[in-house]
Amino acid sequence: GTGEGGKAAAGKKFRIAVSLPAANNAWQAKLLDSINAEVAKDTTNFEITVKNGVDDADQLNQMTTFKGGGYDMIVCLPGNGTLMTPICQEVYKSGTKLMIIDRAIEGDTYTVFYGGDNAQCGKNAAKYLGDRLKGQGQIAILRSYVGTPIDLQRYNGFMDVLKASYPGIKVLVEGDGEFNQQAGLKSMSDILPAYPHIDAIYTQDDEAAVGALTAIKNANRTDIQFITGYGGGKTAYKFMQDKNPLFGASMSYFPTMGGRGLAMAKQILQGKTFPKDNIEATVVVTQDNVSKYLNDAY
Amino acid sequence: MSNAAVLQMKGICKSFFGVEVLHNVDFGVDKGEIMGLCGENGAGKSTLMKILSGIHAQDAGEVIFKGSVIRRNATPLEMQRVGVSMIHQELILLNELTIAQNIFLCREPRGAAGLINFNRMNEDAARILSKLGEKIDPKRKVRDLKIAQKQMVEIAKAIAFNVELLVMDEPTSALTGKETKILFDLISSLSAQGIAVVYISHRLKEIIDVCHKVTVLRDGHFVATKNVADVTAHEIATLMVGREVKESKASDFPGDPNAVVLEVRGVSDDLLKDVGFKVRRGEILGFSGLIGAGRTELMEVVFGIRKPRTGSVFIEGKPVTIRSAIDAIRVDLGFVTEDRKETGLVLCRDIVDNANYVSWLKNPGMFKGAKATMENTRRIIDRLAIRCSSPAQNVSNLSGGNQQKVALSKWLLSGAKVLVLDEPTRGVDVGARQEIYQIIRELAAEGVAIVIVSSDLPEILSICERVIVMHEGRITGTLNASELSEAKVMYYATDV
Amino acid sequence: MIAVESRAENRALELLKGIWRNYSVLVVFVGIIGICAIAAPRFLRMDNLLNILRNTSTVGAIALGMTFVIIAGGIDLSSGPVLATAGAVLILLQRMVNADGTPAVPLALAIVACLAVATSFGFLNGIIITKAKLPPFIVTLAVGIMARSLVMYFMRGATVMGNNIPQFTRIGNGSVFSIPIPFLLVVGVAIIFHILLTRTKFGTYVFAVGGNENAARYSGIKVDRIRIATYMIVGLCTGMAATIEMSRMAAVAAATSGSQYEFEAITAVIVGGTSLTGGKGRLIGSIVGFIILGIVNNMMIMLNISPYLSGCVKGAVILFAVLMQRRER
Amino acid sequence: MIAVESRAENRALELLKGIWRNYSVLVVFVGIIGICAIAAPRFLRMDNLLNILRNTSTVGAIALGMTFVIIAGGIDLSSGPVLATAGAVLILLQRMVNADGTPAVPLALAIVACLAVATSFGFLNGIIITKAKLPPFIVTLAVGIMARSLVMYFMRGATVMGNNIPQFTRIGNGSVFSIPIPFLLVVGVAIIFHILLTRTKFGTYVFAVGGNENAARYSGIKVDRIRIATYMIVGLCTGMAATIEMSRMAAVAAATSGSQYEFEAITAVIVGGTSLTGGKGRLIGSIVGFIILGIVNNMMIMLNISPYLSGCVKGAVILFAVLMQRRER
Ligand SMILES: Nc1ncnc2c1ncn2[C@@H]1O[C@H](COP(=O)(O)OP(=O)(O)OP(=O)(O)O)[C@@H](O)[C@H]1O
Ligand SMILES: Nc1ncnc2c1ncn2[C@@H]1O[C@H](COP(=O)(O)OP(=O)(O)OP(=O)(O)O)[C@@H](O)[C@H]1O
Ligand SMILES: [Mg+2]
Ligand SMILES: [Mg+2]
Repeated sequence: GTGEGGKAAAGKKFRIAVSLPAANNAWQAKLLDSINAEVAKDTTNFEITVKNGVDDADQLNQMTTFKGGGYDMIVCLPGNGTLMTPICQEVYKSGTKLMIIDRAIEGDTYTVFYGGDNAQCGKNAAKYLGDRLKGQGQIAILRSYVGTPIDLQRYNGFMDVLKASYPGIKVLVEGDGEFNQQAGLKSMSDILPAYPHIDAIYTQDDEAAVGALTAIKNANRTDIQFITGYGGGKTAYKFMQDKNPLFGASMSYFPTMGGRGLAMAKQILQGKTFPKDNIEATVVVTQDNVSKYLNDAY
Repeated sequence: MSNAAVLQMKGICKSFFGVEVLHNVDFGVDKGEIMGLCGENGAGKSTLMKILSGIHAQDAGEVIFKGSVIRRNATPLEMQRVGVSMIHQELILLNELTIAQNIFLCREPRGAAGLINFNRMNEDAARILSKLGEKIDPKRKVRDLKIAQKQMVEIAKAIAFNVELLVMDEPTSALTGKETKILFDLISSLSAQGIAVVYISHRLKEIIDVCHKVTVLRDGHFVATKNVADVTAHEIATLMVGREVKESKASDFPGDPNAVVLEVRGVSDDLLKDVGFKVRRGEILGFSGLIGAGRTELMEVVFGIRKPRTGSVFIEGKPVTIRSAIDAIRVDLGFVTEDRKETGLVLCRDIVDNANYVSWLKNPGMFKGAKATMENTRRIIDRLAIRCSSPAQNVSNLSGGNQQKVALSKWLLSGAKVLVLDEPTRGVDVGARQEIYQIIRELAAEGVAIVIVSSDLPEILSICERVIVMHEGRITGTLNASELSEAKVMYYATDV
Repeated sequence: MIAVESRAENRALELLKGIWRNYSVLVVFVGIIGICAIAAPRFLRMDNLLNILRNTSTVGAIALGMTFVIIAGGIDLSSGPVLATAGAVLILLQRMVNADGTPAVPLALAIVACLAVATSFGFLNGIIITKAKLPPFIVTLAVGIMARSLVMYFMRGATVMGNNIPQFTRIGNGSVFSIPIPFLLVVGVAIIFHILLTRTKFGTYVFAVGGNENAARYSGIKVDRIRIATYMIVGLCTGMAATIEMSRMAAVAAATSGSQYEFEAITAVIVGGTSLTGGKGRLIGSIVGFIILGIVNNMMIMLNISPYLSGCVKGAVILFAVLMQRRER
Repeated sequence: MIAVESRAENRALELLKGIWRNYSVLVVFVGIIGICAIAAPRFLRMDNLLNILRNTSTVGAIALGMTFVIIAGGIDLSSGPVLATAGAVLILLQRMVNADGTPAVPLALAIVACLAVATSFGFLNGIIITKAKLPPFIVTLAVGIMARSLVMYFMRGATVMGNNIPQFTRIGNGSVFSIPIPFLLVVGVAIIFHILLTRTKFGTYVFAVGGNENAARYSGIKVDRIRIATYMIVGLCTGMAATIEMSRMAAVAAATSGSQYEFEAITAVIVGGTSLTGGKGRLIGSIVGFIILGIVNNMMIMLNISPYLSGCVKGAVILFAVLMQRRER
């Protein structure tokens, strides 16, 4: 609206509050960096508060604090979309503009959504794996904090396509990569002796994939053809740049969406219009196209 | 047995971890009777009474109370309900609760809405305490009490309710003459009301003074029950130990009066007022006084556990600074504390460890030296006749007297030049006590200066060559063995 | 003259010391509030203060029960997972609807079920600890791991939305005379518990059991029953916390609901001056303790402290608060 | 005749009881291995067993040090964050290169720095606990929160790659005579520690301090120094764990490295029969303890147990192992 443009002209700043979950892994840390970089770009027209919640309840508390804080827009990356739904509804109904980043909430009580598509990336991964294995083979899966919403989206997307299109591929075992290298390493090193023949491995996180690769290298296994990652980790991308045949592909899910989302939020306040739902394109990053995405990596 | 029997225990057997500590013991008490129970440390007195009060279950035998057989697994509360009350050897008060709460634990008076009636409870507690000659505020936490006051609370707790049989397991070991007298008057009046009392003590004079009969145990076996009128303390001791026990009286210090090893000058703090004393090579110096006179506090100052406002310590004429126990150990001081459970022993460790802590500290090197350690331990077990299944036995499983010997052994093995013994025979049986006295005399003969703090006057009389009497933080008199008598000590102790 | 004066001085000093000994936690509390008010003027706004009280209610409820357990010489590391389990039961019952869309299970019944489940976990903890004579630390840790695993298994790890009806969400989000309902609930329970702890036999026995188990046993106290009861109390409180938490979110996350709450609660209790060695403690301390923790979290936002550094501030405040506590003796 | 026989029987029984009392943890251990071998035949393969040993080395190293702290009556909840902090120092030093690409800091020096940082944290814990007389639970919890926060702040929460050179990665990934190097390191340290605990004066004092602090003090033992030393030992062990962990990945994750390791280590120590009340414990127990935990994790995969249910199994095994332990007395 025009009114808001006038507000900026009158020397008043737009106030934005950003609520994030705990920055307890590399992806979240890079997201925070990209948001802070966007915050620094324009401090004359915008006053932006960025907060990480310790856990779901803490993020809820934060959102409650923000709700009464007189902000022009609240940007929320819900640690758990379902849990944040009621407070998001309240914020939306109170008239404050609400942008949801990355993880969807239930229903449509938000102004605009900007995010990736975890389920689609999982589907992409299933397609990539299935095609490379020609529909036949045995695989292992490293999940990402079993039971959390992201894990379920990435896992269910993958399994849906796998079951529907590649019935010849058997899932031998599932471990937990916990979004970090150590867990990926330990989990995979437990899996390898138990399963003498594995054709490929689907991991739901690049860091965990890197750990898994170390385990495979240590075990001198030759049966494993390739592993796929997820996200956009620097180390994983390095493997692909170096043409390491073991690292097949990584499903893009870039933390830079944080900065891009905030940029969109600013433009909305300045009067630009966007569709309600904005989904970043999903890419299967491989040795061939990895050079294009190095700046998004974390 | 007479039909007045309140309690009969028949053929009681009890073992701990395969070791039999009670063997077919018979024991009985009549209505209104005061029954002494004697025996060496570890003879099984406490164990027998714990079976009676529902803390342990006997392996065999039966307990008949007021004519009915008590079931084997009766709980302490059930036994309290039928009228058995026990004062335990180790104080079992709750430090964070008030005196009144402790006295009425489990039997709190209820008021409105089922809540505790604190007013009544405090009033009742104050009344019971005043019967015992104590004027402490029942709302105070037990934590802040001195050990003798705690003992009085423990007694109050046992007599607060209608009892028909009261067991007192060494109630006077932490008391001085004044409180002991009050307690004895109380016991007599209870007896006159028809209440039976079992009185356990290592102070045989007390048994003679207060009891009607005495039962003697030895090594878990019943030895005899005698009318007190028919025996002397000496005879009881002989029954307990199974051989003659010799008692003796000290004489004046025969050594060099100028060979002062330890001198303490001008110690003052909140309680102590300009206290000083000297002790010479080979001398046995006693400290007497009433509870709270400040004797323990003075020794803690000397040993570096407590910081005084003023005061200085000299070892062989040279001033030394003692800021912690290790400083004291370095100048060859030793300190057997009055509370072995709290400050003397690490109960969950074995005899070897407890006996060697100080000597390890004194010797150089990082390793313990398994062989030398073991030899030392065996030697000290033999020398002090510590009754144990092996040197690797946990100290917590030893009887009180044997624990006391272990606490002493730590300092004997370390070769102290001055040894401070605070209540060295608390809870120690007559036989062992004479053994400890003998050891003390031997140490003195070897040139060790000995300082004994004791509330047991006969003990002071029988071993000390010189006695310093304290009253409320001040030294009120010094007496040589030749001029020593109970009356004189009491005169200075009460400072009339 | 001089002697008299110095005596009067002494008496004043003694009085001050007495106040400090009994109310040091309150003094620290007022101090922290003062510092906050100066550092961030918006801190003292009524809505902010009420917000803090609402936010701390869940951990606060657990801390109340935890006080009993800790005074009795125990500890409960299973509260977080138990909260998730009891919460899951509540949500699953509460979301069941009849064909006509009305709730199939009355809300009250669902809440009672939630409380019962949580209390049963407390009972389970207590039974294992007392009957198998195992250390509470490890038993409650293991039971917690198992509870979390069970709720994950039955809910396939998912986050489940409840029936978002006003009667339900009002419990956690509503206010009475602008005081948050959850805080009122916690205060109500705290008053009852305070009476229970200080005025009843049971309370005395809790102190006795934690102070000296043997002494308690010799005095005829049924030590095991008291222990079990304290674990059931913290279970009940966790059930209450679950009700509040679920009602605020109208949803339960199998994997994350209540995670780390046990540590927050234990920290609150210790900050409040109750000793982990058992035998002593004060309920009022725990209340102040959890509010202090809530203030710390709130101040991170108020002062816009880097999220990475918030742990530093929190750790420092905890240490400071406990340090002030200990000075009492 | 009969009496003699029954005596001989008794003696045999006593002997068995003696074995059980002293080696129950080993019996439980062999039992668990037997069950595993039957349930999953591949479990007993050499590569799997060696893998378990390698994977448990990190937590194992911490558990060794934790045994000292717990015997002395303390606890350390800061190990995980301290591992991350020390690991970060190691990686940051180790990745510095000269203009010509050679490492700027010798590897040995980087490792020494890592050990020193971890030991300093132990020293810090010990100093606060002894000098301010605060409870170890809360002090180490707070120090842990602060350490994690610091490493997050300085590394901006990111995962940082080290210099992936063979000398470095060999520490965590290499083998000697096919025994994993990290396990050899842990065993080496365990042997030294066993001697330290059972044959030296220091070891005895650790037991004394945990058993009765006052008596230890009255015996001339410098209680505070012993306490501090135990915290420094667990710090040193955490530094060793950090070296192993960093070397396995040649990378450190500020947010997740070492997370929850303190609980794994404490659990291992308790499963190994050391009591949280202090004054007693055995190092060999802790070793068996951490290997049991490693086996449990391994068996989840071997038996392909639903990841949701793995917590149930783990909790049950912990309870079972501790239960067997306690039966000893
Ligand atoms: N709980 C226990 N576990 C193992 N052994 C015990 C236990 N209680 C007592 N004993 C042993 O039983 C024996 C008898 O002990 P008890 O305490 O009855 O002796 P006592 O006659 O009261 O000695 P004292 O005069 O020293 O108090 C001792 O050898 C003691 O070591
Ligand atoms: N009037 C008092 N009020 C409070 N505490 C006291 C008082 N007198 C002594 N105390 C404390 O009680 C403790 C033990 O008393 P103290 O050492 O003075 O007595 P004692 O002569 O050794 O007698 P006993 O050891 O038989 O009680 C000391 O630590 C001292 O600080
Ligand atoms: Mg006894
Ligand atoms: Mg004394």
